[in-house]
Amino acid sequence: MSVAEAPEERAAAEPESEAWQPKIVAFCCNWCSYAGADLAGTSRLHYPATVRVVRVPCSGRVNPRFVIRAFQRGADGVLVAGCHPGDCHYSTGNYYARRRFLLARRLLEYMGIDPERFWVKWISGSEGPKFAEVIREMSAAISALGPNRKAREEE
Amino acid sequence: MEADDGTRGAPTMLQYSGTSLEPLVQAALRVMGDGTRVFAPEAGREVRAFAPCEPGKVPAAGYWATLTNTDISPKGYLLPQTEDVMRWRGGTGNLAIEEPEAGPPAVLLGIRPCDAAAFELLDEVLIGGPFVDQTYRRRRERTVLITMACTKPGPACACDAFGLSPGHRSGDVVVYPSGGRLLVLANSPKGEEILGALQAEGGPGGAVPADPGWAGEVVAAACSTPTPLGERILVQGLLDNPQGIAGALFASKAWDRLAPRCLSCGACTYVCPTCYCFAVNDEPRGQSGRRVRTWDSCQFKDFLTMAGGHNPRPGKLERVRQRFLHKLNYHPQRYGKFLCVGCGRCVLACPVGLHIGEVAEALAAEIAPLPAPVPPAAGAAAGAAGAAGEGSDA
Amino acid sequence: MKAVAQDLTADLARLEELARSRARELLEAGTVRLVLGHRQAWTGPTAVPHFVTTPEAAGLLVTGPGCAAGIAKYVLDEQDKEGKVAVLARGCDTLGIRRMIVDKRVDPEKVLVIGLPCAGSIDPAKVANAVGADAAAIARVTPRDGRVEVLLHGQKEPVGGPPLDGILRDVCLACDQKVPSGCAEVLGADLAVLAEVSARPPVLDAGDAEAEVTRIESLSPGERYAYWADVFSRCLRCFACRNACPACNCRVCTLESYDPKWLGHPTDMPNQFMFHFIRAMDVAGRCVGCGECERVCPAGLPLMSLNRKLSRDIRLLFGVERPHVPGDVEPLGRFEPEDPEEFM
Amino acid sequence: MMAAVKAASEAGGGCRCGERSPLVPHVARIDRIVDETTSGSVRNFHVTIQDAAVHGGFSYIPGQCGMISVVGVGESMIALASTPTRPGPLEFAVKAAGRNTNALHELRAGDMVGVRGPYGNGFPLQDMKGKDLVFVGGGIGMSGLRSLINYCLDSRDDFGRVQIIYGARTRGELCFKEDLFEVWPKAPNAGVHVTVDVGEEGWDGPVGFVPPFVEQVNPSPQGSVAIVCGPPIMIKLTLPYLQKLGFSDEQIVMTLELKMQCGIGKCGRCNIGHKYVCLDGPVFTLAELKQLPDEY
Repeated sequence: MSVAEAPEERAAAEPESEAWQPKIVAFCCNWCSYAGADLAGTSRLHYPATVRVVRVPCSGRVNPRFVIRAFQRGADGVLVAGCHPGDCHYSTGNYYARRRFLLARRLLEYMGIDPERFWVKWISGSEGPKFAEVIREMSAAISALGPNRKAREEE
Repeated sequence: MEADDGTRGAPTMLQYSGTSLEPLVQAALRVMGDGTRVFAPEAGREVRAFAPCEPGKVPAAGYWATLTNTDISPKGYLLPQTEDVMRWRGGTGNLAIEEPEAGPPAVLLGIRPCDAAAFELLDEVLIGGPFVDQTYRRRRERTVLITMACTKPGPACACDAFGLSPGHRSGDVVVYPSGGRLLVLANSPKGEEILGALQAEGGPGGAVPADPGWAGEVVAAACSTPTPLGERILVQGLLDNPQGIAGALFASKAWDRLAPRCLSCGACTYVCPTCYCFAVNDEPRGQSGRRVRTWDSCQFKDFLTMAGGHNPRPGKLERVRQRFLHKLNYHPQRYGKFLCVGCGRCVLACPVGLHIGEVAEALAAEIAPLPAPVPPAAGAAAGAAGAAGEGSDA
Repeated sequence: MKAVAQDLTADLARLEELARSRARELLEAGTVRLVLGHRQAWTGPTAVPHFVTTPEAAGLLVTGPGCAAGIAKYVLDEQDKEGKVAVLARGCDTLGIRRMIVDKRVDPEKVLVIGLPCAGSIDPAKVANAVGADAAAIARVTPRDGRVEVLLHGQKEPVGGPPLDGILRDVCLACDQKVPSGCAEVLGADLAVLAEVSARPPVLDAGDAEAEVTRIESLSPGERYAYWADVFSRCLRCFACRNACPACNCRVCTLESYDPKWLGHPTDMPNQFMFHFIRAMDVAGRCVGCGECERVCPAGLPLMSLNRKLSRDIRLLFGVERPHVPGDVEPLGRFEPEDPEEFM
Repeated sequence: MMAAVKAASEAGGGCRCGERSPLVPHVARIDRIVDETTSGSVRNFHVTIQDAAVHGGFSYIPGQCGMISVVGVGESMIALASTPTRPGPLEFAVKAAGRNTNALHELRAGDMVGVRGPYGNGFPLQDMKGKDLVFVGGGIGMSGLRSLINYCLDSRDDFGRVQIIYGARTRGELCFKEDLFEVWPKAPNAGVHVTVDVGEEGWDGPVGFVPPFVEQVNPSPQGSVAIVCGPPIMIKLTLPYLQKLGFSDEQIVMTLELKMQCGIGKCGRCNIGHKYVCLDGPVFTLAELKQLPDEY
């Protein structure tokens, strides 16, 4: 699944009616959150099917522009999920990511894009329940915000 | 004014009292039909463009008397910065191609003679020749240019250096304000139709045929309005024998001096009413997508970079030379005219003051051995500037 | 104040002399191939970048409040040619050159930075407001008697203008680099008045300079979006902001990448947001605050507002006091384990 | 005015308000793909425009080009390798060099592409009538020449002797091998001279670059026209040899390539001085080219 095409393909198929469901793109670190998502699945934990996971080697790999691109192509919420500070597979990638996203989220907010649509969470490989919980929470929060209409391409 | 022979005689000239442009706009809307949108120069911004203008709230002619021309040219209303060439579905497996529909008709109200003349230059390129840019042509036919004679040239204006004038007759309808009256002149079949509709309205205070003597005076006065740089920018000599001087202009050493400060941005080309270069690119989304044409600029580094990496204009020198010679020599070779109307926008937009007047001055020096086209008055001014600017800086 | 200003005019004239003779000297001695400075524009009150390669051309160099254009970025291209490049650099130019050196894009061996104390450069729009004329109608601005004299095109006599501080560019009012640092040499250090003026603290402190940021932050999200949508709708995509910026010095710009294509060719709103988000974010923590992006923008976009927002947040979040002064490692190139975690 | 718009819109069908934009390609089907080189670097795409009337009306002369496009990727201006005297699919021999041409190489027979054209001036057939023709080709440059060679062979009485000088990097990189080794050598009053840059086992023909090879073949300039087509560096190096043999500037015809976007003289990209390669070219005589700035 590529960053560019995943959300948009589905957007075309789902008209925004009363059956509207938020679309959440989650960039998950291969070494932790991706495994956490896996664990949530194999543990049969229930969480909304609103999330599309994009596997990345590290939260430090996620350039803030990935977030805008997801919003452009129809995401209602974007999650970056990485290892807890101190636990990075590459030792420091998530620390850089933290600085970057602290700034990027404030810049998004400054530009008028709802910062509540953009989440960063630390989820380890063993935290399947936390992954499910974050997705549940985020789905609820994004559902309350409604569809993203800002910085989004016309269909 | 002689009786019109009905086909190609003198244009209809009307006058009406007051300076409201509302009746004229209403006449244009009646001719162009439902859904026609009106755009006019905006006020109250540091950098001004054209903006939507609501019929019923059309400014009076006096409004323009207070404004210089817009900083951003109205070019985009006929050659939009972004427009769909086509949309496709089905990918390479099951390809279907669709051409977009033409947009609604438009009125450009209060366009300056220079900008209307710029569209005439674009017409020659985009509609003329063996191929017709149908998208441009369609939009052109659905757009009315209501030109306002220019009463306030901006400080970088030099239309008269390029064979035009603030009163130049261009566009579909030309409006000349004079005292408390307006002279309204048809300048195209579309303009005739609009003035017909205006005249048909009749009523008290309505438009009546203009007194030819008065009209002649008004137009002459408008055409002789001076521009700040008209006398200082010396380009007319470049039109005499563009083919013959091409080599000398291309080889000029002046480019070495002029080009290095260029930032290779596209500001000059994007504010220019006559720059028409465009790019065509695909924007795929899965198996569907759209092919868009967008403005492009010869000043961009990769404008001409080919698939293998070869770039015939790799440096600023080549690119700056291309822009100015296109305007001052290549276009004249092809069309017998400059590709410049002297609106001065590039001068104001260039962040590093690369001035077409400065370039023209340097080029004039290249062809000095030929009969030098320097009028005495302008020559003195240029000489002074030359002493300060050029002499010691070879 | 009056005496000071008169002497400032004299000091500025003296500085111009010093710049010319130093440039002449360097070129005659063959120490450098090129001296970068300013010269009078063909028309208008501002000076334009001047590439001096002969001792004679050094005579055309000008300095002073008309010199608005940044000249640091030119070093990036010019260093590739044979010989050394000297730059008659104001504080902002100096920061820009240091930015490119820290980014390992400019070879410090190829550039000779000659510092010029600077009292600020004029904002033609402010001059225009002050004298009630079009910005482009201004032919010349001369400091005199604590104020400036403004000569309009087509007029013989200058009109009295506002105080110098009233017509300087915002970036100059907030400048804390009026005396350039880290240069090989600084010209005019003995010019007493200039030294005094350039040693003054910035007219605008950080809070003042960020007043517009504070205002935008106080808007509702909807208002903020509408504000930026209006701003970006006027963007021409000419890339002048990028080309003028000393921090935008990548060999290959992401904005021109085709695969992945981050910036689509259409100038629709999603792409305009992407463009300006990328531009601002990619210079976050590396912006030197020179204001070139905003100065060169033909559409008048308030791009420094985005840069100031980021530099303010870098200050508040990471405790970097002067993010615009290039250090060895930029704020986003390092971290503290104790960095805040406000929404994570 | 509105009447005019209405009439145009009816003529164009629906509310399209006039004729189709020349920038909109026609859907064409790839009938066949021929690997011209053993490395796969050049493939010849035989395509048929799906609208039969458009395909039938695609009338071109040798030396003209078409825009072929993989939707979603881009467009490329490619010389037609087919010959108008032989109706059937249009042939585009394409070397994978950029985004679009690489994408084109990924396609298979049956896939759809966009095609528009024909563009450019084509070869000056009138000026060539009755003359001996010396074709000098390098690599993929043979593509446009092949169109003209076949045209001449199909109108044999209109032209004098046909001499074909062609080279490529290796034997495998030679395009149109069947034409080169089977068909053209047997054609009346024709000669084929092939060289490769690098010799290899099994190749007993000449080895060496095209420019000096031209001198070896030693074609007579008397009543001749030389048509040079290949990579820019080959063209550049060939000219002195032709001049040495006595060919005048008017007798040397060549094709240029420059980046193009529209192909119809509008987008302002492919100019050399006041000439547009897409409209006034791609075929120029050396005499014409000498009138233009050296910027291509």
